Amino acid sequence: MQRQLDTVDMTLNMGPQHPSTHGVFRMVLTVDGERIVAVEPYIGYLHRGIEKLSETLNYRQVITLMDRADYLANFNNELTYVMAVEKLMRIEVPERAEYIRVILCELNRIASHLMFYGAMGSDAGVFGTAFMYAFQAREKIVAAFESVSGARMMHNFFRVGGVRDDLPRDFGPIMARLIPQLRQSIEDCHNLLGHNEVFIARSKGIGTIGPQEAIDYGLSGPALRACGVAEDLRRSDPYSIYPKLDFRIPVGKDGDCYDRYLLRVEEMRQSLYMVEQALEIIPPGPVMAQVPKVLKPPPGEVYVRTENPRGDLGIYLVSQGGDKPYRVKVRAPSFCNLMALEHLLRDCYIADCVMVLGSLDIVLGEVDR
Amino acid sequence: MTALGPKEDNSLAVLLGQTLEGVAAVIEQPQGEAVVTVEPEKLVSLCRRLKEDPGLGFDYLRCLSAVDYGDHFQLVYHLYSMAYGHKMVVKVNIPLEDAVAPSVTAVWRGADWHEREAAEMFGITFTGHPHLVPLLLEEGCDEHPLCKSHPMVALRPPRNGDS
Amino acid sequence: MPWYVDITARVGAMLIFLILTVLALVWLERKFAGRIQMRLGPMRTGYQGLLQSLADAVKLLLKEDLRPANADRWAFQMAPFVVFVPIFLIFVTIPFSRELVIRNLDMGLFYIIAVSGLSIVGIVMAGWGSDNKYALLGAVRSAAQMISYELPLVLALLGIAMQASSLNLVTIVEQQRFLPNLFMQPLGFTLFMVAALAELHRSPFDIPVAESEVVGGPFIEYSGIRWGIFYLSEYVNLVAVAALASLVFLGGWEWPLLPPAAWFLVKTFALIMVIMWVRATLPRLRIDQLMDFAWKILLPLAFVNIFIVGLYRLYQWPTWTVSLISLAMAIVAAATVYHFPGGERR
Amino acid sequence: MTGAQFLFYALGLATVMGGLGVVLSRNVVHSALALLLSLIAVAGIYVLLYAEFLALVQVLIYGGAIVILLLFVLMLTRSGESPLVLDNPQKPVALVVSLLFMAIAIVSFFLTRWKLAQAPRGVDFSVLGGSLFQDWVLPFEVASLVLLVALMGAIIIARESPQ
Repeated sequence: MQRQLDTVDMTLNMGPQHPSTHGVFRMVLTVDGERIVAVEPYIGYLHRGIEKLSETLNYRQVITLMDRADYLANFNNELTYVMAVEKLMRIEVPERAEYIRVILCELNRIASHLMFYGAMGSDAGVFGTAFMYAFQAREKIVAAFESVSGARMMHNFFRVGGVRDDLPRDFGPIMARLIPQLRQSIEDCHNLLGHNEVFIARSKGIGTIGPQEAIDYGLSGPALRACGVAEDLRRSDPYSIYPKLDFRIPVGKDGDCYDRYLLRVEEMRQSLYMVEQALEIIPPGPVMAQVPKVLKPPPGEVYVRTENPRGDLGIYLVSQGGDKPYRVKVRAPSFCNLMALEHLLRDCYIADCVMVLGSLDIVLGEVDR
Repeated sequence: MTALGPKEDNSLAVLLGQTLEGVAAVIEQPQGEAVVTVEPEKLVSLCRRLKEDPGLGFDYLRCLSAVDYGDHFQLVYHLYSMAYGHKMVVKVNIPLEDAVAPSVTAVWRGADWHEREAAEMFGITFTGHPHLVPLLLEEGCDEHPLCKSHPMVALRPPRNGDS
Repeated sequence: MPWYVDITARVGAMLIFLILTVLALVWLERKFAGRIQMRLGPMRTGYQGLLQSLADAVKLLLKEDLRPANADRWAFQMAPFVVFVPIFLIFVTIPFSRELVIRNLDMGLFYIIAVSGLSIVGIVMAGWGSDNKYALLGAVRSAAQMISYELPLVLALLGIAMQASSLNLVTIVEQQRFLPNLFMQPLGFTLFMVAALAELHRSPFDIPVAESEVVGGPFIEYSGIRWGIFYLSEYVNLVAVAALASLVFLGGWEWPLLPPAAWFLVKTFALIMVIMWVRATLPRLRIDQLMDFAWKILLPLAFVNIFIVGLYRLYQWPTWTVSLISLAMAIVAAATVYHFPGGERR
Repeated sequence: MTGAQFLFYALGLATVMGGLGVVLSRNVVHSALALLLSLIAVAGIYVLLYAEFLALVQVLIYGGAIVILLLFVLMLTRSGESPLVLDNPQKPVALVVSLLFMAIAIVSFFLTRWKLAQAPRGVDFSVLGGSLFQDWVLPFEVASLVLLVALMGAIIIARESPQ
C-alpha cells in the first residue's frame, strides 16, 4: 500500500517506562498513523558499568557481576566468565563439575525461554494467562535452583575451577519430579499460543530478516537460527560436555516472529532432553579443581564465547598478571540483537513493534551492562 | 578451544598470508587463533578483504573491544566465518591523544553499537561512522569512564542549571 | 405516587443495582481469570476475597484526582461522565422482566443503538484532552473501531427486528417463549457477539486500550475517581451488551421454573462469563486485521443474515430451514475466519 | 410553567449555548463538543414534540456519527499550527447579512398565522416506515445515491493527485 493521502508523521516516545519494552528500553518511533516510518532506539538506562567495576574487583568477585548482566540466565553468564578465566589459567575442571554446570545452564535456558514465552504472550495481548502458565513452570525451576545454590536468581555458584558445592543429595528426586512436569508445562504453553490463529496472524511474517542480513548485523542465538542459519556454539564450537550429549539444533525458515517463537519452544524441549541425559551419565567425583587461593592468571588475553539463551555471549578478558582483570568486555547477545531492531521494524505497525521486541527477547541488564 | 586443529591452523595461516600480501600486517598465533595487527589506515581495506575473500569469508563480527593499555588504545576485532568456522583476531593500535580509528560499520553493520560504545567509553573517534552519538551514557556526558585514567567514581550527569 | 418520585426511584434502584453488579463482576472476573490461569485470585479481603472490589472502589475514591498540566481541562474532566451517561441510559429500556423496567419504549432497540453510540464521544474527549500521544492513538483507534463495528452490530439486531416486526424489547422477548432467537439466527447471534466484543473493547479486540501497546489508551492519564468512572462504565457496558444479547437472542426471562428476573440474570451472567473466558485466552488482533475483519467478513455476513431473514419473512419458510441456513452460514463464517490471512503485508 | 415548558426552555437554552459555543470557542475541538450539546438539545426538543423517531435519528446520526467524524478529523489535525482567523475584512458584510436575515425571520414570524395543530400522541413506527419505504421510496433512494456520490467525490479530492 503506498501512501495515498498526505499526512503528517507523529513522533511517539516508547519507554523507558512502557510496559512492553522489557525493562528500561526506550525507542522513539516516527509513525505515519499506525505504521512505523523510523525508529531510534535509546539504551543505557540500566548501565551500571559492569565492565569498569570488573576492573576493580578480583577474579572471583567478578562472578557476582556476571549474574547481574543477563539476570534471566545467571548460570550461563557465570559459565562464560569462569570458562574465560580457566582458559587463561589453563585449569582443568573436574568432570562432575562440568556436568553440574551444563545441567544448571540448560535448566536456566528453559527458565529464560519460559520468561520469553510469558512476555511474548503478554505482548500479544493475552490477559496474563500465558504469563501465568510460564511462570508456574519457571517457579519450579527456580525452586530447584534454590535447592542447589541457595539463591533463586543471583546464584554466584560457579567457581573458577568448578562449582561451589556438589548437588544436594535430593537433587535426583527433585529432577525426577520436575522433568515430567516441565515437559507437560512446555506443551501446555505451546498449545495455548502456538496454535492460536490470532497469535499466528500477529506473528507470522512480522519482523522478518534474511540470513545474510542477520549475519551482517551480528545476530546470534534463536534470532539468527530463526533465519535458517544453523549456528549453535554448542555444536559449532563445542565446549564443556556438550559433545557427549545428543541434541538437535532447531532452525527456522522465514526469520519472523513466529519462527523465533517456535524455535525457542523447541529449544526448551531439547534442553530438557539434554538435562535428562546429563543426569543419567553424571559421574561421581570432586566438583572443584585445585586452584590457588588468589587467582593470578598470567598476562594474556582470551575471548570465550558460549551459547546463551539469547545467543552468543562472548567475554574478552585481558590480564596483566595482577589479581584483578585488566579489561573485561562483555559481548552481550541482546546488545547485538537489538541493533537489528531498526531493520526488523521496517514497515511494521505499532502493534508489531511490541511483538518484534518481544520476539528478540532482550534483557536490558545485559544490553546496558 | 579445539576448533582449529593444527591442520586448519596452517591452512588458515596460509590463506591469511595469501590474502594479506601487500598489507603491512603482523600475523601471529599465540593461542591457536590467528592474530593480525594492522595499521589504522589499512584496517577497513583489510577487513573488507577478510570478509569478501571466498576462501576466508569472515562475515561475522563476533566482538569489537577497545582496551586502554595506558600508553595506547587497542581495538580488538574478533572475527568468525559462518561458512568455515574460522576464527581470527584483528588488532589496531591507536595513540591515546588523537584517538581516531576508521569505522568498520561499512563492512559489518553489527559494528555500529560496539563502536558507539567504544567511542563514549574511551573517547575514540570512529571516522566514517554514520551516527556517532553516545549510546549508554547520558547525553552531554563528556567523560570516558572506561579509560584507565578515569577514577572509579560515580559519573556526575549534567543537571539542568549546571553551568 | 407522583411520576417524578416513581422515575427517581426506578433510576436510583437501577444505579444501585448496576454498581453492585459491577463490584460483583470485578470480583468474578478476577476469580474466574485466576482459575483459568491456575491461581486463586484475591483471597485476603473477606471470604474468598469477596470484599476485594469494595476495597478497590474505596481506594479509587480516596486517590488523588490528577490532571496533566497541559491537559484540556474541560474535555479531560468531563470525559468520564460523557462515557458513563449514555451507557447508563441504555438501561432505561432494558427489561429485567415484563414489569421490571424503568420505561418500556416502543422503539427500545433503536433507542439503545442510538444512545450507545454517544459514549465514544467521551472516549475521544478523554483521548484528545489528555495531551498524551498514547491516549490520542487509543482514542483514534477506538473511534475507528466503534464506527466499523457498529454496522455489523446494528445489522445483526436488524435481523431480529425484522423477524419480530417490532423494536420493543418486551415484545421481542415474548415472541421467544418457545424458541429463543439463538436457534433461529445462530449467524446473527455470532455476529452480534463478535461485534459486541469490539464495541466493548474486550479481547481480542481490545486494541484501543491495549496494555502492551498504548498502555490503557484514552485512560492512560486518569486516576482516582475519574478512572473509576471509566472502569465502571466499561463493566456497565459489558452488562448492557450481555443483557441485550440475552434479551434478543436467548429469550430473556421467558423460561419456566425460575422467577423471570432470575432467568434473565442467569443468561446475562453466562454470556459475561463467556466474554471473560475469551479475554483470558485470546491474544489481541492488530488494528488493520481488525478493520479487514469488520469490513470484509462481518459486514457481508451481516447482509447475508438480513437476506436470509428477509426471505423467511417474505415466503413464510418453516422455521427450521432458516435455522439450518443460518447455522450453515455461521459454520462457513467460522471456517473463513479460521483461514483468514493475517492482514496484507507489503 | 408546566414541566414540559420548563424542559423546552432549558433545552432551548442549551441549544443556544451550544450554538454560541460553536462559533465563539477558540478551540476547534471545543466547538465540535459544543455542537454536540446543541444537537442533543435539539433532539430533546424533538422528544417534547412527540417526534421520538426523529430524536433518535438525530442522536444516532448527528451525535453518534457526524460529531465523531468531526472530532476524528480535528484530533488528527494540528489546530495549533494554523492561526485562527477571527478577523477578516468581510466582517461588516457578514453583520449586515445576518441582521437582515434576522429581520426577515422576525417579520415572517409575526406575519404568519400559526395554526395550532392537535398535539399528536407520537407517531406509529410502522406508519413512518410505510411512508418512507413505500410512498417515498424513490426520493429516499435518490438521496442516498447523492450522498454516495458526494462521499466518493470527497475521497477523490482528498487523494493526492498522481504525479
